[in-house]
Amino acid sequence: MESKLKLNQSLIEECRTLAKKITDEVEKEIKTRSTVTVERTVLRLLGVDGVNQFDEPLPNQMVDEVVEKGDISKGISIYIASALYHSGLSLEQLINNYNHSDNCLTKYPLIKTNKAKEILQPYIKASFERILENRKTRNKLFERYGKNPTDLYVIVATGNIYEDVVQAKAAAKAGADIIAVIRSTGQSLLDYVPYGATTEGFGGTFATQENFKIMRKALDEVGLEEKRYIKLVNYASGLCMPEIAAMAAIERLDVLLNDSMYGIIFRDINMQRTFIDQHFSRMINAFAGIIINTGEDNYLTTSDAYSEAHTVLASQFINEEFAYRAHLKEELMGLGHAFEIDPEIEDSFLYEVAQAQMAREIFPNAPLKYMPPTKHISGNVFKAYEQNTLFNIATQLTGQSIHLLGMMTEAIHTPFLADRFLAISNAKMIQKSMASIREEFLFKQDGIIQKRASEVLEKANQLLSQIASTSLFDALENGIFAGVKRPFSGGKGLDGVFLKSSDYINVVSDALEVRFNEN
Amino acid sequence: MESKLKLNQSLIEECRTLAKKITDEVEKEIKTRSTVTVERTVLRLLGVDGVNQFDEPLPNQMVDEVVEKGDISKGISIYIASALYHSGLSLEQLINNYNHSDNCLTKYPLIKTNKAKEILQPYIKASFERILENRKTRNKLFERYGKNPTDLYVIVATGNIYEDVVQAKAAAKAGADIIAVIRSTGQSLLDYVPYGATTEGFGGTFATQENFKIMRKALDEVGLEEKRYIKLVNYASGLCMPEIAAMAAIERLDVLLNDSMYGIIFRDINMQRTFIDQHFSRMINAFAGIIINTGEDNYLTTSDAYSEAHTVLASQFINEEFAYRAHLKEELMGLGHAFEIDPEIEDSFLYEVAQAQMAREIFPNAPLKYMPPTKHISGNVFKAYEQNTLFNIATQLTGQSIHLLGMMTEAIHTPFLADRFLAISNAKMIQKSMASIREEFLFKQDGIIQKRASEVLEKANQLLSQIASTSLFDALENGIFAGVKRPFSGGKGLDGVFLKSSDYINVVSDALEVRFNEN
Amino acid sequence: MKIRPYGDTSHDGKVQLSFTLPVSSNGLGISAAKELAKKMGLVNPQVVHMEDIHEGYCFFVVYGSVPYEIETDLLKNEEIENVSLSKEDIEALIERNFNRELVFVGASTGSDAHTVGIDAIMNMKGFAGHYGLERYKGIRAYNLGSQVENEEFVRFARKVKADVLLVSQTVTQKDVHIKNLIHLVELLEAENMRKDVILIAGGARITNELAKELGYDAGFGPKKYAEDVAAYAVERLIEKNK
Amino acid sequence: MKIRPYGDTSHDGKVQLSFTLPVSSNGLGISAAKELAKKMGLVNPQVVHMEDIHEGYCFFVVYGSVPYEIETDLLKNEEIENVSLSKEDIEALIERNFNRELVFVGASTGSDAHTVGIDAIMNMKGFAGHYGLERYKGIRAYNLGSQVENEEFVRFARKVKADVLLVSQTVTQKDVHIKNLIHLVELLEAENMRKDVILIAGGARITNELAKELGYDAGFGPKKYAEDVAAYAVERLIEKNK
Ligand code: B12
Ligand code: B12
Ligand SMILES: Cc1ncc(COP(=O)(O)O)c(C=O)c1O
Ligand SMILES: Cc1ncc(COP(=O)(O)O)c(C=O)c1O
Repeated sequence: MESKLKLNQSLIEECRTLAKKITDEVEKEIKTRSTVTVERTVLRLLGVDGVNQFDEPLPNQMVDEVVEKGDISKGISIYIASALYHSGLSLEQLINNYNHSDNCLTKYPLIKTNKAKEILQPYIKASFERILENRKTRNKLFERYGKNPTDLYVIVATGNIYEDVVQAKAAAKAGADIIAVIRSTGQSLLDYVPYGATTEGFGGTFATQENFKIMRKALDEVGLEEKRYIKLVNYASGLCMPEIAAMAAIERLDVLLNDSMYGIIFRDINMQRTFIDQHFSRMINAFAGIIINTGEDNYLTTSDAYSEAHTVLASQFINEEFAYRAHLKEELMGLGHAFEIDPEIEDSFLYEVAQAQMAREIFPNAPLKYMPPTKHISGNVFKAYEQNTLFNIATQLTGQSIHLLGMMTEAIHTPFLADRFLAISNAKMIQKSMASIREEFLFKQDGIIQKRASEVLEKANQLLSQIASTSLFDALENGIFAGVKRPFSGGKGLDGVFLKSSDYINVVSDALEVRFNEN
Repeated sequence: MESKLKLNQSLIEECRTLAKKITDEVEKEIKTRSTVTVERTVLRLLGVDGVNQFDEPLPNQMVDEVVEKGDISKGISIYIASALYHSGLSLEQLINNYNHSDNCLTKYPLIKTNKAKEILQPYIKASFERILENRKTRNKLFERYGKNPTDLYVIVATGNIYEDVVQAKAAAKAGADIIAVIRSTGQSLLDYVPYGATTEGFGGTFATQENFKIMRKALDEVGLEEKRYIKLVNYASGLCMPEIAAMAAIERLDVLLNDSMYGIIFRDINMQRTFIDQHFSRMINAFAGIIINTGEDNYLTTSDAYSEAHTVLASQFINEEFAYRAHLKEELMGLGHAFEIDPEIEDSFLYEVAQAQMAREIFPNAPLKYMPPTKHISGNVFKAYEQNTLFNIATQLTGQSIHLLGMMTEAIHTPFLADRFLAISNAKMIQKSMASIREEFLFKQDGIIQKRASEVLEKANQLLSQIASTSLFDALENGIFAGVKRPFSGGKGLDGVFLKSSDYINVVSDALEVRFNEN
Repeated sequence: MKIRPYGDTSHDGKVQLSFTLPVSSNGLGISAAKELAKKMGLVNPQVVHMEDIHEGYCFFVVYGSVPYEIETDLLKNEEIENVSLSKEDIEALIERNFNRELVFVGASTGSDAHTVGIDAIMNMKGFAGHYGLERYKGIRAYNLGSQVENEEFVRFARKVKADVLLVSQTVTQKDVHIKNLIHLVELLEAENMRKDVILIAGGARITNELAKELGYDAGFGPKKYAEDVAAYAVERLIEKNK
Repeated sequence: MKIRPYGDTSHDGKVQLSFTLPVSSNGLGISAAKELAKKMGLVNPQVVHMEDIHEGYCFFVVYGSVPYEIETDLLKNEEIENVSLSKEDIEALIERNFNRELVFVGASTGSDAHTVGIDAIMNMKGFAGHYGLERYKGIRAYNLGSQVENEEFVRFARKVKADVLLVSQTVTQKDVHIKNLIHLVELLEAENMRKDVILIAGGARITNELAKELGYDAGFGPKKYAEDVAAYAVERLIEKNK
């Protein structure tokens, strides 16, 4: 498709170069560190799971043991391998007999790293195979049913996974292609992942592996009936980013919200912590074929969507580069943006179209995630339905990939069954009645749309230069994004960050790198 | 504005030539006839008004007297003039003393036509001056407040003129530019115009001169507050077309629904009757500066809006030519069309845009009346709100002049106060957020839109040729429009048509022709 | 089974409400809106939107839960359910049970000028893929069009010995359709014809319940097609024949 | 004065309703919807739309009239009406009545991460053209941001000797805000600080009525700005001073 905006291509390239420079700096900082959740993730991918009588997950217990009684700077891998080696137990036996106060991991002398890798190899292989099997299943289903140019995405958020299933199935039958199970409000700040099927949450349902499994099964069933592959989404951002990525890989989720910037800005998570976690989690996603979704859209719910549009683009360039470094392909980069300009602004729709088309042209192969109006939605449900119509039109006109449906009750409550149905009907009417609009409608040469897009690109370029001249840490400390300032050593989760010792190993990460280098 | 559709201009010219030929035929037929309502109109414009104790309007009583006891083929003018001459009464005295059984008009010998004209001259002059005064007032207000490129038009229809006033004012305050008072369902088939302020109607409020006055006053008041001129609309089509035009001219209405084709097809009014009535009524409108609205939109509520689109265009060409013949300027030709394609049709929105843009380009100076979706509106008020959003966008994108707002409760009831408010809000959001969309968006060369427009034009051309090869009467007998067949001598009101004798005079029509020739 | 509205979770009773009150959008306005919602049974009503739509008139949107339960076992189905007979089934039924054509007469009566509904039921080409009665073998269908006076309608029915009368009514404002529908029944009774015909009303706002109340045999609303009406009428005629 | 909803004519009582029932879109479904509408008091409810939105779940739109009247003279205004004081008025009021700065402490508490609301009230730049408290002369404003634990909030309030506490709550699902708001009151009481502060809650779903029920001095919902809160708080502080 030919460019409709005539964007300055060299400026785009320059932005990418700047983003490289910016992420280089970050990488330097994070390479030397690991976090407790990274280590727990290693355990999970070796097959460690379960909780004790206090509902503490086993991975937490084990890592905590090493933190307290061992030397976590060496990584969990060496501890678990040493324990297996010396105890002569299988991993399953170790898990079943695990007891924190017994020092099950820390009571043994540590073995050689090579030996450790060898011991853990079969476990890694088993879980990698499961993940690859999932990937194959997903691809097969895509082949069978085909892919949509635009996927309709809705959320369920009852707090009860079984109610969520009812609602998710209803949505899929009504035409939704992607179902996201929103997490309970508190979860991203928990430094562990809850366990088992859950039926109580606030504003969402806990992300647990069992819940993933239950919903995956339900969506596969409805997909079979509907002859469509229904994608499942959950949220990784937060203090357990890589663990959730691992669980998602195992349970064949298809999309994960996965963005440090969101965690830092909107959840006050420590930046060191979450940059490290993000990198590892994205590697897992890259391997599992899971699309990541980034949270740039959120900037516009806090700051003004017209004047701050360029911060979204700048952040997308940075997120793209972070993703590349974790071996994610463009096809898995669901960069976020949003339709959030105040509709009271004259020609706001044209500005929205400019911004959406700009994102589309700058990231042509990325499955862009386009968020609906939320901030300027009021309790007037009829008006909200109109605003969502405009959003759906902008989506159709600019060919967005992941189309998050706006709810007429956005300002009121998490969606009712009928709200979701009406949202899907709205979008489907637009998709149908405007099927060919993207090819049919052209934009005026040097008109409002073209000008707006260039302007945003230029401002993003300036912002990236500015960030590159200091650092992303600095930018975050100074509230460049969404006007929120976060100190380098503030926020939640810093105590879970540690410097890696020279003999640190992470068997999963190493195995992943091997796989990436194979291809 | 440059053409976006690249329509075949010579085909358009050919259509106009064909329409001339078609209307020539009709004119030949109607020139020789007059109708009872035409004669009653003459009386009204001389100043005859009022009712007897049975609520029969004076103009009806007088014309009936001549029909029964005189020779109506000479026209009412000569009778009223003779009566004035012989009785020595002033018109006012004659009216006050009028009594059907006294043969007040028919008991005198008829005077010479020249003498008659002389006697009636002052009365005509008085009412013409009043009409010109109205025209001046209207123009002055337009100059003061300015004109909109697109006027928002809503209806009130409570049945009670005083409730209508409340609702009309509310609508004007909310942003409506045009208020139409819908008539009670039965009225267009009444062969008289009801009298006085009325508070009981079904699906609408009776069109009476007093009701016109009450609403005009109310709208002038709210216009003053809002600093906008609020236009008032009523319905002339029906058995009393010219009488309502006369009343509207006197009470400064701004727009009249005025279309024989509507009456024939949808109200089963005899075609001879209504073509004659239409011609005279449009002359009055031309003189009063009243915009006419034609009813082509209705074809699409009955027939399929995609396959029958060309019947709308063909009828517009015919209506345009009828209008020219009555001295109406393009600026007063509010030709009707509608957004009625089934939204389930793929790309229906693009077809709608094609048709709307086509009308706009073919009739560039006409204040086109664009009707909202109605037929495919269901009781799903949310969906209806979305459909109306699409309609509002098509309006904005193609620059329609008179924008009839769709109601979310279209399939349920005549609009509630809040329905109208929400409809206006919907349209205003589109006008604002898409202010420049008409200039910004271009259509693909030889795309779906351009092709659809040419196709409709071609089919309209073919249809006009076909009609021209026989006659419009024939076309109506064969159900060419909206699939409804109407016989030449069937339908309502034929008994009110009569052949004019050689000494027939119509003092108003003659005076109007003089005025038209002056300019 | 006892049921309740389902918003976000089973049995939560959630409903949405909107209305206009002659008040202003202020604290008193909210109280008025809540008061009304409470009278309607809403527990903890939330006024989620209020907006002045004219001086002294305010539009409200309200959400809340109702405590009411509906006992589904006690519900009466007041509508005529689609009998699953196809055009062909119906034609066969007629052929088997009658040795003559059945006569259907339809019209949009009174001042009602809407024909699309009655045409949908009667015309050859039908509506939404359902052929109309005119195309049915074994049925003679007369569609008199719109604005047909009841007197005229009854006269015609007598003339053609109608078995079934189909009356369409679309305009319902101020209950004009009710007056008109009752008038027809009265006429038929006065003419001693009521018992000879199956009398059916239809239209967007017509329900079976309403039609029966007014003395009709049945009433059909939106999404009913020729086969629904024909199936019903033919079965009733067969019963009558016995 | 007695009022009723206004649809098409004064006092016609018309309301619009929508809800989902666990039924199918058929005659029984209509009956269920009507039954519910009748329980809510609708006279002659019209089911104008029904649509299956999932197996066994049907969405309904209903219109009808309610017979209820609201007596406006009996209504209590449970909201705090905008006192028409400007920023300057309020600053003058403070200057006249206090010879010190008044201390306001605000936060979005508990697990709530929404800051836009509390920022709208407190931040320099304010919201929708209304400057926030930080810009007020005579007011020292501390905005602690979001996800602030109640304990932390109370500790800070004690430290800076707060006169006014501003608590923002946006997430209300399963009444999480109520639990959180009550917890704060309990803490303040336990610390014997409740009487020393003007305690104010705010948020999109917060009403004055609710806040008072929970033991707050006042509650502010949508379309309330810094001057509304400041005017209220300062006047209460003046009263208290007397
Ligand atoms: C098309 C239309 C017109 C056309 C009619 C053209 C024609 N040839 O019929 C025109 C433009 C002429 C028109 C005029 C008016 N209309 Co009109 N019109 C409509 C519209 C848009 C669609 C109706 C329609 O055709 N539906 C499609 C058909 C297929 O559906 P249906 O009638 O429900 O029929 C189905 C069933 O009900 C059933 N059925 C129907 N009849 C029968 C009969 C039997 C025996 C059986 C078994 C079944 C059956 O089967 C059909 C198929 O499923 C509606 C709004 C809407 N979207 O519903 C307004 C509407 C019906 N009109 C309305 C009004 C008020 C008028 C006017 C009175 C306005 C005025 N004051 O000028 C005029 C005058 C008409 C008059 N005196 O009757 C109102 C009625 C309000 C009310 N409830 O009282 C409506 C609802 C619009 C509105 N919101 O104001 N109208
Ligand atoms: C922006 C936004 C976000 C942003 C917040 C960014 C930020 N920096 O604040 C982000 C994207 C981070 C976010 C996240 C979530 N959100 Co959110 N969000 C919104 C949104 C779109 C707008 C809220 C807003 O900013 N309004 C503008 C401000 C100015 O209005 P306001 O808060 O009402 O404030 C005014 C008054 O209420 C008053 N006021 C407010 N506070 C106070 C305090 C005092 C003392 C006073 C006097 C006055 C006052 O003054 C203000 C000016 O008039 C709403 C939907 C909507 N349109 O309302 C959802 C919404 C609030 N979010 C919701 C949810 C569920 C969430 C999540 C929990 C979702 C999830 N599971 O992941 C998360 C997590 C948040 C958490 N744990 O709290 C729900 C809440 C549902 C409910 N009623 O329980 C909503 C309604 C959306 C929905 N329909 O689901 N959200
Ligand atoms: C990138 C990203 N991650 C996570 C979330 C949700 O996170 P939480 O569960 O913390 O509310 C969002 C919400 O919009 C997001 O954009
Ligand atoms: C041209 C025209 N005249 C008149 C009317 C209304 O006429 P009536 O009052 O007969 O319903 C319409 C309705 O749409 C119309 O289009």
